[in-house]
Amino acid sequence: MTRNLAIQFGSLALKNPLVAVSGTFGYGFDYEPVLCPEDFGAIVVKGTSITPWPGNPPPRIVETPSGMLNAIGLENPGVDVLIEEYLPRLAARDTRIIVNVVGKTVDEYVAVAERLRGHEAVDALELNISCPNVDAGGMSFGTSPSETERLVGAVRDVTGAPLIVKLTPNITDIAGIARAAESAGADALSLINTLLGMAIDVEAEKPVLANVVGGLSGPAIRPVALRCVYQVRAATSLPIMGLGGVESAQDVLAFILAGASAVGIGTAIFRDPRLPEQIIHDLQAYRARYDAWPVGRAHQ
Amino acid sequence: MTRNLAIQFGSLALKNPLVAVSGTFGYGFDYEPVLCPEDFGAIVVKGTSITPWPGNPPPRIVETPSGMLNAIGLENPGVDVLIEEYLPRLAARDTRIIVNVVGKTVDEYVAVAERLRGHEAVDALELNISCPNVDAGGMSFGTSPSETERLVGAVRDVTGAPLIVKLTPNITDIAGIARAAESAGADALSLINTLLGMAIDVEAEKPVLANVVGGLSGPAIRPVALRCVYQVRAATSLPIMGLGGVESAQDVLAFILAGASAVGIGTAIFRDPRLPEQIIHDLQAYRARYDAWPVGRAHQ
Amino acid sequence: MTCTAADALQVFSGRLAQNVAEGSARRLVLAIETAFAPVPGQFLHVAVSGSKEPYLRRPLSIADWDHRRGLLELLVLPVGKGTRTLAALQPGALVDCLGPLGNGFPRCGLGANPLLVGGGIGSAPLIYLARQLVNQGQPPVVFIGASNADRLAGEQSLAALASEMAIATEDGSRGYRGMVTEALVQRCSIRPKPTSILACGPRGMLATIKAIGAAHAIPCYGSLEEHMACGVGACLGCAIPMVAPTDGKKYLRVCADGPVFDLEEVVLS
Amino acid sequence: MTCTAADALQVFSGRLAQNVAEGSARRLVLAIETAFAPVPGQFLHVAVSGSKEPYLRRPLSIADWDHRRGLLELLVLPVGKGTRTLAALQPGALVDCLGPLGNGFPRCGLGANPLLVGGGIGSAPLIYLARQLVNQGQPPVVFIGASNADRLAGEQSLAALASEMAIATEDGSRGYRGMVTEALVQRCSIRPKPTSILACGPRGMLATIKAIGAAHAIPCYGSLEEHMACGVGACLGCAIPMVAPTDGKKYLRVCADGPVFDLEEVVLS
Ligand SMILES: Cc1cc2nc3c(=O)[nH]c(=O)nc-3n(C[C@H](O)[C@H](O)[C@H](O)COP(=O)(O)OP(=O)(O)OC[C@H]3O[C@@H](n4cnc5c(N)ncnc54)[C@H](O)[C@@H]3O)c2cc1C
Ligand SMILES: Cc1cc2nc3c(=O)[nH]c(=O)nc-3n(C[C@H](O)[C@H](O)[C@H](O)COP(=O)(O)OP(=O)(O)OC[C@H]3O[C@@H](n4cnc5c(N)ncnc54)[C@H](O)[C@@H]3O)c2cc1C
Ligand SMILES: Cc1cc2nc3c(=O)[nH]c(=O)nc-3n(C[C@H](O)[C@H](O)[C@H](O)COP(=O)(O)O)c2cc1C
Ligand SMILES: Cc1cc2nc3c(=O)[nH]c(=O)nc-3n(C[C@H](O)[C@H](O)[C@H](O)COP(=O)(O)O)c2cc1C
Ligand code: FES
Ligand code: FES
Repeated sequence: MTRNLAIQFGSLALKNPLVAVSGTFGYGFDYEPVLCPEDFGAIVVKGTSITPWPGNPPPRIVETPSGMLNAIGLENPGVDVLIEEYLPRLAARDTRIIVNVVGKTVDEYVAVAERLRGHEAVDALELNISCPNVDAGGMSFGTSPSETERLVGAVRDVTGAPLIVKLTPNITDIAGIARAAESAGADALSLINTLLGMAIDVEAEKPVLANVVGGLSGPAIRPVALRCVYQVRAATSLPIMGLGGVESAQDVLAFILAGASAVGIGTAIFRDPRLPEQIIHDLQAYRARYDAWPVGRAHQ
Repeated sequence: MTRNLAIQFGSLALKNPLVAVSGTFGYGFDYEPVLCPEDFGAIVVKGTSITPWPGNPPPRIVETPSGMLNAIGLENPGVDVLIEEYLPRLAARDTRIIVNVVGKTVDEYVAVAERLRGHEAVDALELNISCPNVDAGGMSFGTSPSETERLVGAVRDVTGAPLIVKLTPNITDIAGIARAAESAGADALSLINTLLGMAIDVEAEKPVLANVVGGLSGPAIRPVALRCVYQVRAATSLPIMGLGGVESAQDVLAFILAGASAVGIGTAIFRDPRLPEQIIHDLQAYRARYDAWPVGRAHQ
Repeated sequence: MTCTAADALQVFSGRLAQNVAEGSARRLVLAIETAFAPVPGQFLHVAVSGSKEPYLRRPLSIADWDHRRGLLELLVLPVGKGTRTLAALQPGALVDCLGPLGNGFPRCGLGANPLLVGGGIGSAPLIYLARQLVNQGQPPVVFIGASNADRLAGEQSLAALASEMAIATEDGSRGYRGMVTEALVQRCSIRPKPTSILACGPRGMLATIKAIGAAHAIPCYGSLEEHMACGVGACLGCAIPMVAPTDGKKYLRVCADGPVFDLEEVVLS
Repeated sequence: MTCTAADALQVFSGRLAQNVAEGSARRLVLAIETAFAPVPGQFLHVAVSGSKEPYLRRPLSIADWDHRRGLLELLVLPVGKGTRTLAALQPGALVDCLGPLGNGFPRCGLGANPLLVGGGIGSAPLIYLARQLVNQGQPPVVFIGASNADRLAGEQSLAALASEMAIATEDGSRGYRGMVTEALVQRCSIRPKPTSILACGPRGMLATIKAIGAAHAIPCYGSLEEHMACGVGACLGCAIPMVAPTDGKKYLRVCADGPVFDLEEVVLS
C-alpha cells in the first residue's frame, strides 16, 4: 500500500517531508533536469542579505571523513536579485519556497523581511542566526538567548509570513535558544546548521580554508543533529525541520521519530543528485506502516 | 634521516607524541601483544572515580558514519582497584601513565587526586570535566567557566602532579573554559572529549542507546577537534594534548601544527590496532623535515 | 609485537579460498598462514576490508578450523552493511582478522552427554565445538532450529559430527515444526539426559534454555551477542547485566568475559 | 526527469572498457549508452564508486569522446584517495558520472592559428579539443610540458591531431629541457603567430600564459581547477576571484562559470 507522503510543517502543508536545505541547492535550478525544485516538499534558497555579499576567498570547501567543511561566507546577490530573478521562476514550481535570511545587524534582517513582505512566492522565512562563517554575522545572535529573542522579535514585528528560526549546534544549551525563539514569536525551528570545524594542510603548514574555520556538514554530523532535534522537541512545542547528514529514507524517519515534521537534505545531494528521488520512493514503504507520520514517537 | 620523535608536553617528556586516550585502551593491556602500553608516548587510563561506578545499561555503543557513539557511563572499578591492580603493572612499562579522573562532586574529584598523591607510577592527572554520559556528573563543570575554576582549583590544592584538564566541545566558547582552567592552576589541557549525539532505531522507534544520548568519537569529529585545538592554542599558553578522530601520521601532524604538543588516538584503534605502530613509523618522515616539532605553526 | 604464541592475540590476513551459499548465509573459507590455535566459541573481530564504511570491525564466530590445512571457516548471515560486504567478497580477497578473542565453551565438566543447541546463524560456533567434542570422544547431541529452512546454518557439517541430531523450523519447512527449544524440553525428559547444554542463538532462545536447564538441573552455557567496538575488553562497550550485581559492578563484557557465559550468571531479558 | 537532450545534465554509468597506463596517469575508457554530446573543456563529476570514502565526487575533464562508438576517455593522475581508487578500477567496473558540466573552450573567435598548451595532466581536455578543431578544419599547434617524461599526458593522441607539436620537460627527460611556457614565448615571436591560446594546467603555468598573451595581444583561454562539492553551480564552493570585482560580486564559479575562462577575467595569483 502506498500512501500520500504529505505532512504538515506548522502552517505549511508539504507534499512530502523532504526539504532542500539552504546553500546546497542554490535557487533550485542548477541540478535540472536530474533533480528539480518540485521533487521536494519545500526548498530553502541560499542565505539572502539586504545588499549583495561577495563571500569568502577560496579555498572555500574541503572534504572530511563522511562530510565536508564549507566557508562560503554567505555569498549572495542580495534580496533584490532574489526578487527579480529567482522568485518569479520559483513561483511557477509546485513546491514550497522558503527564503533563508542573513544579516550582520538586526536591521539588516528586518530589511530583508520587509522587502519580502507579502511576496506571494515566499511561503516562509528562515532566519539563519547560526551561520558560523561571517565574523560579524549570524553567530552572535544564535549563541545568546537574549540576542535571539531580540532578533526574532524584530523580524516578527514586520512579517506575517511563517517564521522559521534556524539554530546552531555550536552552543552549550540549544534548548535555551529554542525557547527564546519560541517566546519571541517564531512559528517553527530548523536545526541544525553546520558544526564549526577546520582542516589543516600539513604540506602548506596552514589551514586549508582561507577563512581558517568552516562549517561541517554531511553524514558525520547526523548523530549531533538527531540529538539536537530530540532535545529541542522536548523543550518547545514548535514544529521542527530536522536536518544534518540525511542520506536515506531511514534517516528521514529517524528525524521524524526524534520530533521533526520536515526533514532537510543538503550535502548528500552533492554525492548523489538522484538521492532525493530514491528517498521519496523509499519513504512510501515507511509511510505505509503508519496511520500518520510518527512525529516525535521516539520520545515515548 | 630518522630523528628521535621525543616531544615535551608541559613538564612531561614523551618519547613520541602519540597518546592512547582515556576509555578506549582500558588499562593498557587488552591489546597485547598486538599493541602495548610502551608503544605510546603516554597512556591515559579509563576514567577513575573514588568508588566503583557500574556504568550504563546496554546497548552502550552504536556505529555512525566515520565514527561511533558511546554511553559507557564511566564504568570503572574505582581508584583503589586502579592502585592495587593496575598501577603496579603499568609502572613496569616504559611509557607515561596519566590517570583520567571523574567525579560527581568536587569532593569526589579531590578524593581521587588525594588517593593518587605522590604515587610514583602516576605521571599526571587528567580531569575529565567533560564526559557527557553521566547525568549528575562531569558535564556541568566543563560547561561553566566558574565551575571549572572551582573544580580545578580544588584539585590543584591537593596535588603536585601535573594537572591536565580535558575540555568538552559541547559548548559555546571553549576558549573561555580553557582560560578558566589556566587561571585555576591547570598545567595542561587535553581536547576534545566526545560530541553529544544520538542514534535512533527506526524499527524499534526509539533511541538505540539505553542512555538515549552518547558521545560521538572517531574521524567524523576530527574537524571539530582541530578547530578547538586551534582556538584554545590562541587563547592560552598551556600545553595542549590534541585528540579526536586521529587515524594517521598526517592527522598527528595536523594537530601539532594547530597547537598540540601531544596527540591522542582512541576510536581508530578499534578499527586497526596496528595503526599506532604505523603512525609512529610514518611520523619519522614528517619529523625529519623539521628541527623541532612545529607546534602551533599553522597560526603563523 | 613480543609474542607469537598460537593462542595469543594477533592481527592476520586470511585469503578467501571459498565463498558458498549455505541457505541465506554464506560459508567463507579462509586460508591463513600464521600459527593459530583457537578454542571453540572464540570469535574473530573482522574488518570490512577496503572501505572505511562501516568503520568498526564485526565480530564473527570461528565456525570451524582445520589446523592441518590452515583453513578457517566463517558462516556469515548478511543482515547489514558489514556482513553484506563480507558475504559478497570474491575468492582471493584478503580478510583482515583480529583474534582469537574471548573465552570459548568450557572444555571440562560437560559430562558424558553434552547437548548443543543452535538457533539460526548461532549454529556457527557449534561446528568447531562439535568437532572438538568428537575428538575428545564425546560426540554430542545436536539440536538446531530456525524460522525456516533457509535460515538453518551448519546442518551438513553438524550432522557429520553429531551422535544424534534434531532439526526444527518454525514454519515446518524442514524437520519438526516448532521452536528448537520445544524439542529440547522433550529431549530433557528422555534418557540419557543431557549432562550439559551448550548453546548459541537469539537472546530469547538462550533465556528459554536457561529456564529449561534450571528446571532439569542441567548446567547451560550460551554464547551471547552485543554490539562491539574493541572486541578485546578495553572499551566496555559490550555490556551484559550480571545476575548478581554488586555495589560497584553490574555488567560483564561479552567480548572478554564471554562471549560464552554460564547462563546462570547473566540476565537475558 | 523531464529532459533527455544529449547536452542536458544527466547522471549515467560508464562501464570501464580499458584502463591503461599513460606515464604516471591512467587512461580510462568508458563505454556509455546514453545520448551524450559534450563540448571540449567540459568535465564530469565522478563518484568514487562503491565506497563512501571519499564522500564527494571528483571533477575530471572529458579527455576524448568517440560519438560513434560511445566511448569516453578520461585521463586520471592518481594524487589522492579518490583518483587512486579510480585509477585502480578493473575493466567491467561501473563508473557513476554526473555531466557534462561547465562551459567548454570557445568554439569561435579562435582565429586561423589556435595554439593549445597543456601542463602535466592538464593535457587531458586538449585531446578532445584538438579533435574538434581538426574536424572544424583548424588543426592546432600543440605544446605540452611536464616536470618529467612520466608526467606528460596525452602525447600520442595529441601528436596524431596537431599540425605542429612541441614537448618540454623540466628535467629534459623528453623534448626540450625547460618549461613549456619558455617554448611558448619563443613560438609567439615566430610567424604565423598564434591567434589564440587554449590552455590547461597548473595555476602558475596559466598565469605565465596570461602574461605572454597580454604581451603579444593574443586572447588566452584557460581551464581552471578548484575543489568542488556540487559541480553544478549550486554551492558556490569553487570560487575564483574576478579581475574586475564589483561591490557585491568578487568571485566566479569554476564549475558553472568555467572551468574555461578568458584568462583576462580571473585572478590567477
Ligand atoms: C561474539 C559474536 C559472534 C558472532 N558470530 C557471528 C557469526 O558467526 N555469523 C554471523 O553472521 N554473525 C555473527 N555475529 C553477529 C554479527 O556480528 C552481526 O550480525 C554484525 O555485526 C552485523 O553487522 P552489519 O554491519 O552487517 O549490520 P549493521 O548494519 O551494523 O546492523 C544491522 C542490524 O544488525 C544489528 N547488529 C549489529 N551488530 C550486531 C551484533 N553484534 N549483535 C546483534 N545485532 C547486531 C544492528 O543493530 C542492526 O539492527 C556475532 C556476534 C557476536 C557478538
Ligand atoms: C574542472 C576540473 C577538471 C579536472 N580534470 C582532471 C583530469 O582530467 N584528470 C585528473 O587526473 N585530474 C583532474 N582534475 C583534478 C582532480 O579533480 C583532482 O586531482 C582530484 O579531485 C583529487 O582528488 P583525490 O581524492 O585524488 O585527492 P585528495 O585526496 O582529495 O587530495 C589530494 C591532493 O589534491 C588536492 N586536490 C583535491 N582536489 C583538487 C582539485 N579539484 N583541484 C586541485 N587540487 C585538488 C588536495 O588539496 C590534496 O593536496 C580536474 C579538476 C577540475 C576542477
Ligand atoms: C556549501 C554549503 C552552503 C551553505 N549555506 C548556507 C546558508 O546560506 N544558510 C544556511 O542557513 N545554511 C547554509 N548551509 C548549512 C546547510 O543548510 C545545513 O544546515 C547543513 O549543511 C547541514 O545539512 P547537511 O548535512 O544535510 O548538508 C550551507 C551548507 C553547505 C554545505
Ligand atoms: C568507548 C569510549 C570510552 C571513553 N571513555 C572515556 C573516559 O572514561 N574518560 C574520558 O575523559 N574520555 C573518554 N572517552 C573519550 C575519549 O577519550 C576521546 O576524548 C574521544 O573518544 C575522542 O577521541 P577519538 O576520536 O580518537 O576516539 C571515551 C571514548 C570512547 C569511544
Ligand atoms: S567490545 Fe570493547 S569491551 Fe567488549
Ligand atoms: S562546486 Fe558547487 S558551485 Fe562549483
